[in-house]
Amino acid sequence: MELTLNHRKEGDRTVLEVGGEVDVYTAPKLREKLVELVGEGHYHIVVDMTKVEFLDSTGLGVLVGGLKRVRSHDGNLALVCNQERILKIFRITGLTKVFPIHETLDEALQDA
Amino acid sequence: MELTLNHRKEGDRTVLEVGGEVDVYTAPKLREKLVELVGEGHYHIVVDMTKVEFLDSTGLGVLVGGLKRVRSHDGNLALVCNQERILKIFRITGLTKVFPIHETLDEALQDA
Amino acid sequence: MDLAELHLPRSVAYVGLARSIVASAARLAGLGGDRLEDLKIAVSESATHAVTAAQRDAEPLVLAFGPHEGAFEVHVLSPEPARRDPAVEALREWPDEGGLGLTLVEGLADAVLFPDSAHHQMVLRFDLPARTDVPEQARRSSGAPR
Amino acid sequence: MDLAELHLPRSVAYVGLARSIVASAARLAGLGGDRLEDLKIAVSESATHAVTAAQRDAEPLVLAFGPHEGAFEVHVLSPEPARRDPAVEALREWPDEGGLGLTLVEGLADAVLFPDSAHHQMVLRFDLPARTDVPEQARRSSGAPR
Ligand SMILES: Nc1ncnc2c1ncn2[C@@H]1O[C@H](COP(=O)(O)OP(=O)(O)O)[C@@H](O)[C@H]1O
Ligand SMILES: Nc1ncnc2c1ncn2[C@@H]1O[C@H](COP(=O)(O)OP(=O)(O)O)[C@@H](O)[C@H]1O
Repeated sequence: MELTLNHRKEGDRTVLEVGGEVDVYTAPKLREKLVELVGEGHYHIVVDMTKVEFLDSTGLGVLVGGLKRVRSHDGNLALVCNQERILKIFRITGLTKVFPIHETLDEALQDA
Repeated sequence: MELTLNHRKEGDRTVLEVGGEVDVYTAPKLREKLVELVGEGHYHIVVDMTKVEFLDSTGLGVLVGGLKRVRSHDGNLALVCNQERILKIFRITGLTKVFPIHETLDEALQDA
Repeated sequence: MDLAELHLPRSVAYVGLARSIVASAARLAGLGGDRLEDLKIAVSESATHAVTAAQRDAEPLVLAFGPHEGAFEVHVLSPEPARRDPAVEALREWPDEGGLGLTLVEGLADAVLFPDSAHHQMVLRFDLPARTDVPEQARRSSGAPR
Repeated sequence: MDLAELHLPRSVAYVGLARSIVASAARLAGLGGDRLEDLKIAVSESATHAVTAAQRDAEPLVLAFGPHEGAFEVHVLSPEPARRDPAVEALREWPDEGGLGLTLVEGLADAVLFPDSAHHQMVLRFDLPARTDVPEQARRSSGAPR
């Protein structure tokens, strides 16, 4: 399963839809995308992980990197995730305290 | 998936229901069962393969052996099979000409 | 050609694992539906042959597999392919039915190659659908990365 | 303990194949549902570590796996586990985030063992459901036949 990446503007936010498998082989593409978005001035990012089928620590590391990047511009990075098996790895690693995680995209967009 | 074997009388026929995977590891159990049935005087056997999930040449060999056994007692051995992927291996090996093969158990039991 | 290799104890108990593992790699490489069933049977035949033809069960059964030149390939090293183990032969009840295994393999695979003339190795090839139909990473992650 | 062994080119492109093959063997051994997802992540972490920590990519990545003493075990040989490859280290953007991989493996597996004191080998254990729940042949054909 290939990694798919699609982004669009929603008001003042940028929604990055991630699909497929994020591992050591595909994560560099996700990192490049986040670097590119921040470079273009997208500092308020919502990463929609509804269609992610696999995520391990390499992917977590890239998301943490994205968060640090937007924060250095006073931005923020929120996640949309409704899959228990993926939420679980955020919990185990303590990253639920680092990222705002929402069940739906609507909820993430309504969050101030 | 374990091999499952169940037999019952239906009029003058004996129906042997085979389920699961028939390969070099499980085929000896099928052979023993056929030897046992013929030893007990079951010479008119219908092997119902509707629930077979895998069959290779080792299983084919055991069925051919069963056929020879019942024939040496003037009996017969018919097959019930409605799965294309299994019919295919009977066709490739030319065994469709050796076994009467029926789509349903009813059809097999009605066959003279 | 960077193939994955599976080493299994040379026992009939592992033939089921062999076909199921090779099938899961083939699925990742883009082989689908009926062709996966064909592959499972062909792998089962080759692995059965390699296991039962072995004189010694000390050496593992080795299967190498992966996409190569437009097909999913499975390489099976078969010890002692020409001669029959008398012990195995003695177990056969129907010697005149021999040849079913090779007939099936040849009927199910798109190509069967014997790269060395002594027939010690058998290569099964299953054509993969055109590249555009296959998710890119699936192809790469199940075999040759380029 | 007759484990199956998977040998893969030591490349990040094969980590996906590694986790999917080990998961298909674990499924045959009776591991189900969520535990298969846990296993996939843990295997991915170990394989990633073994691949990226390697100084030379000549030697293959080797995973050994199968049921053993009530659990599905995955053995991963990790070259150079203690020292970090400076080249790999230089690629890290967030050195302070290190340790996520091992945290995940320890959180997801039922047990993580380091049989040799130098930590060159890692064994992940995933408890299998009680034997009565598991089809007999599935268990045998995915690992130790007895
Ligand atoms: N994987 C293989 N590699 C090399 N030779 C093979 C292989 N499979 C079968 N053969 C050869 O083909 C012949 C027929 O084998 P096979 O079809 O398995 O017969 P049978 O159905 O009697 O077991 C044998 O001489 C065998 O040595
Ligand atoms: N499979 C493994 N075998 C042995 N040591 C490991 C393994 N995985 C991680 N380690 C060790 O645990 C420490 C943390 O590794 P890891 O959790 O992968 O860190 P990071 O998230 O920074 O990549 C490192 O010192 C590494 O060498």
